[in-house]
Amino acid sequence: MRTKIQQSVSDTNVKDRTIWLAVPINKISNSFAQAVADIPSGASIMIGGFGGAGGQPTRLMLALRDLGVGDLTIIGNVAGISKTTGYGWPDHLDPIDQGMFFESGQATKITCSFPVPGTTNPLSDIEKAWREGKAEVDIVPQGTLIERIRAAGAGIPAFYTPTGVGTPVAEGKEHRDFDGRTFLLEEALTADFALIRAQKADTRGNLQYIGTSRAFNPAMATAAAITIVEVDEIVEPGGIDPERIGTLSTYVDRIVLRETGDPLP
Amino acid sequence: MRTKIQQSVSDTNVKDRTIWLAVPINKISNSFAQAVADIPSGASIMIGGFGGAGGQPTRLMLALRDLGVGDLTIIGNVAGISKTTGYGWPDHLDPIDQGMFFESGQATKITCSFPVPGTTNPLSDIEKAWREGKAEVDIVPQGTLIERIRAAGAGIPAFYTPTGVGTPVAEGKEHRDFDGRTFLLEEALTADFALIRAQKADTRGNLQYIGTSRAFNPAMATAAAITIVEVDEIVEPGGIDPERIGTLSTYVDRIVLRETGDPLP
Amino acid sequence: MSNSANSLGNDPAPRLDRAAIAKRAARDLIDGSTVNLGIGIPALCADFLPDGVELLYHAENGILGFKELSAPGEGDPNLMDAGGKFPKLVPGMAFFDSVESFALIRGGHIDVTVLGALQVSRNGDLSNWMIPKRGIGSIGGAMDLAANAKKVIIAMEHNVKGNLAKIVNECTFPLTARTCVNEIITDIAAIEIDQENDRMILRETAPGWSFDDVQARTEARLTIDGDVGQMA
Amino acid sequence: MSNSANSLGNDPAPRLDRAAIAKRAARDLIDGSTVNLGIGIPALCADFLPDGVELLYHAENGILGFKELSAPGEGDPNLMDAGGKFPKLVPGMAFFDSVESFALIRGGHIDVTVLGALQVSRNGDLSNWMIPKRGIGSIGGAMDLAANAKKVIIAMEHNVKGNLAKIVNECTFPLTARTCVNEIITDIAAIEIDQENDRMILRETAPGWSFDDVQARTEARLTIDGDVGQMA
Repeated sequence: MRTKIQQSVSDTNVKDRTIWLAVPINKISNSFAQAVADIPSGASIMIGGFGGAGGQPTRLMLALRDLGVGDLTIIGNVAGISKTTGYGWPDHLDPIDQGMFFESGQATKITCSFPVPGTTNPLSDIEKAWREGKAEVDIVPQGTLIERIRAAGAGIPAFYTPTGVGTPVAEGKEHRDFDGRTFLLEEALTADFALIRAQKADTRGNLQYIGTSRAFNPAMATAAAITIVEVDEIVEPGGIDPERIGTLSTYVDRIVLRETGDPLP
Repeated sequence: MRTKIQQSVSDTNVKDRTIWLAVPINKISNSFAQAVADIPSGASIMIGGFGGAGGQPTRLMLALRDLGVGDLTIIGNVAGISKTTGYGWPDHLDPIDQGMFFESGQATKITCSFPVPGTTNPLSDIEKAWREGKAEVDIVPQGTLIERIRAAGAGIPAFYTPTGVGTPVAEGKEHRDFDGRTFLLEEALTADFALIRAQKADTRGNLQYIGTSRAFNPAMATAAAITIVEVDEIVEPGGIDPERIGTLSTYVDRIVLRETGDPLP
Repeated sequence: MSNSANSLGNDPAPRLDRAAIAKRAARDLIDGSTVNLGIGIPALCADFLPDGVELLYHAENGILGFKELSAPGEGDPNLMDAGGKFPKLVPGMAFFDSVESFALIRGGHIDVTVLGALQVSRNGDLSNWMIPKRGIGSIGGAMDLAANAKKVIIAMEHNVKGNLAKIVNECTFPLTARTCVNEIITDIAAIEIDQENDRMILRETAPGWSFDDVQARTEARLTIDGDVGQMA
Repeated sequence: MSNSANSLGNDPAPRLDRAAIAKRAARDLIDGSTVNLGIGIPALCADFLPDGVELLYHAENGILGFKELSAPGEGDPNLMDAGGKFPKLVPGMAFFDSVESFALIRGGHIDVTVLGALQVSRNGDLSNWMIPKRGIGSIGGAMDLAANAKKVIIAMEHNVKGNLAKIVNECTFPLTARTCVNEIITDIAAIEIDQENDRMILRETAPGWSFDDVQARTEARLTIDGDVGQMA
């Protein structure tokens, strides 16, 4: 038994359950605004994708920006470099990236692997906020970052990795040798919410991804307390090939459908 | 740079390479016997699948038995219970399982999660060998076993797990608390060879699995020095949907095609 | 195994059969939960779900969302459950490998697991994988499930032959996990383990069984908190 | 950064351009290898593979087996490489998530990575992710690749402006990984790092460049072992 028990399970006695059963399990939110409405100030939020348009939960991000809550900790990967460099966006579109939460002043911290582009002209929103002392930037090697997120979802509190030994990221971390090689101890990384992006969901919450849009999405879905997914299509159970389900419904709490013909990728 | 460098890369200078290029990379073995011919006595061998017929590399196992090498360490999951119980086999077939290496006296050790059925009448081959002192049986919780194998492939020398704390499997292991819960340190588990089973391979070695036949196969493919796969079909690159590749070609060393209409599942 | 219930006379009333134990355990499975059923009595729960309850069944070998079995002789070896049986392909099913399957378990994403037991102690320790005199046993996924599922229900016969108690003060068999069991459904009682207050609460008895009848067949001390209902 | 090459005069001959550096680095990529190319000069290697050499390109974002890019304006955002460009869909390609992508890297399954550098030290330490005066930088997948690929090739310009050396005795910039670099291809030299014998061996120079010319633009001591060839 884990100490943490979902309210929906533990707080439902037999009598309540009879009532509750009359309501079908419905993970589908009516709008992006509704899906993020309960995210409080001070929350930690994983944002899926790799960096670039593909696999980024762009509409959920815009809804979170519009919600206006502050003191957010963002956990991403390549973060906030598209707006000034076009990274991972088709040429004809204006890129939208995680920098929006630093431009708006909502985020006070980011944990990611790639927070700044090669160039400083113009300055990205994250570097600007960092230079002004308005945001903490925690830079983690990409493989360590994704493995820490995976570990959180997989019940692994900590693991050893060879990456980063002898570098600034090793400072203050426990070192240990196995078979004559030195490794660092890295701990699991969780969050209050994960905003992720998939191609397709079934009504239960099974998800299908496409191409390189997987990236950080599947692992983040397992690691956060509440997982919210933005999809291009919702189908009945069976509408996704059982061999192609990339995230199991167990991990998904809310699903929001994008509008048909949304001009944003 | 890892200290271990593949001979094919490091020992090939420009001149040799020119010659080597004339020979196309060919991972396809002509027979099951050929594919296992260089497995020496004393080798450690991962055997994929879950237990039962589906996903088991049955033809490779039979070829290894016929090879006759001894002092083998087998790493499996549910192991050697089908012959006496029918576990995971269609009713009309005589089950074949990992017990064959203990019946033949080739194996002296097995690391697995489920080495004996509930009943001792008749005795399984593994229990018989164990009772006669001819085989060591190392019983590992299934989740720890698969995570140790995954860790070996993923460059993680060790990780902490909650499973097994306070039980016999915790004996002699390092304990550590994270956030008030106690965990065990478990180390990566590798092997000299992995014998695995997939539905389909392309000629490069990308693999597609079907249904519940995945099980231990994908992780074992990443964890052993040499990975040998038994498949029902071989196709050209592109013959597997890029969204359905379950094991990347990088991990696969040898491919053997089963005969059309093979009566064994 | 110390056992105060050894010298008892006849049972006061019939015990529930295996199907009835499973049916009572199934009452505690909440609609929409992700559930893993162990082999034996636990697996029978699937046949007795209350109307309107739909569960997402998980099996260790990498399948979520399976339902009924294929007809005899029609099973596909590549569509197996963890008990070695062959379910039918149904809409919404998902397949995955053992790494993902145990990430789900170990990560605490299984809402409920129903398992069998050899012994359960007063504080919820579970022994279910090895009989000491055999000297060898199979752990399979039991340790991962017992240690990490959000809720652990034990469905078992209350006693072994000769009225020996399986609900004991301390497990004498090798442990599967410590302080993991939340409730026990047997052929004579439904018992809740209140770990915070170190109590084992008798919630229900089989028809015709009293508190004393159950206590006499239980090594661990039972308590009452509110009404004791009748198992049904 | 201490630098003995600061006061040198003109170069004795033209330096190779970025494409020529990439072409020379590409000569060391073995047919059939799994290869990860960093952004900048390393990415150009793909354009200069020797005839008959086919590589399996890996990108951190979860793609193996990509080749040429889509035409401008025709790229699919869901088919990206790690540099943010959009390759074409080609047969044999595979997609996977970041967990698997970095399991492949960290597990030592990348045969060769070609990376850029800010500094490389005599013993193969690499600095390539942050210029100290900026105070912020991006690690991305560089630490995983440098620490874990079987072979690390650096493709870069030999000096920064003013003939400042990038091949140094000790890196003064924040490190990416220690003792990871196997060879360095620059616009004036091809250098092998022989870690076992603690030597930096000059293997080739650009046309018109002597050992002394290269050494004068290199802080770390170079040695010779056999002939010094000409880069081509």
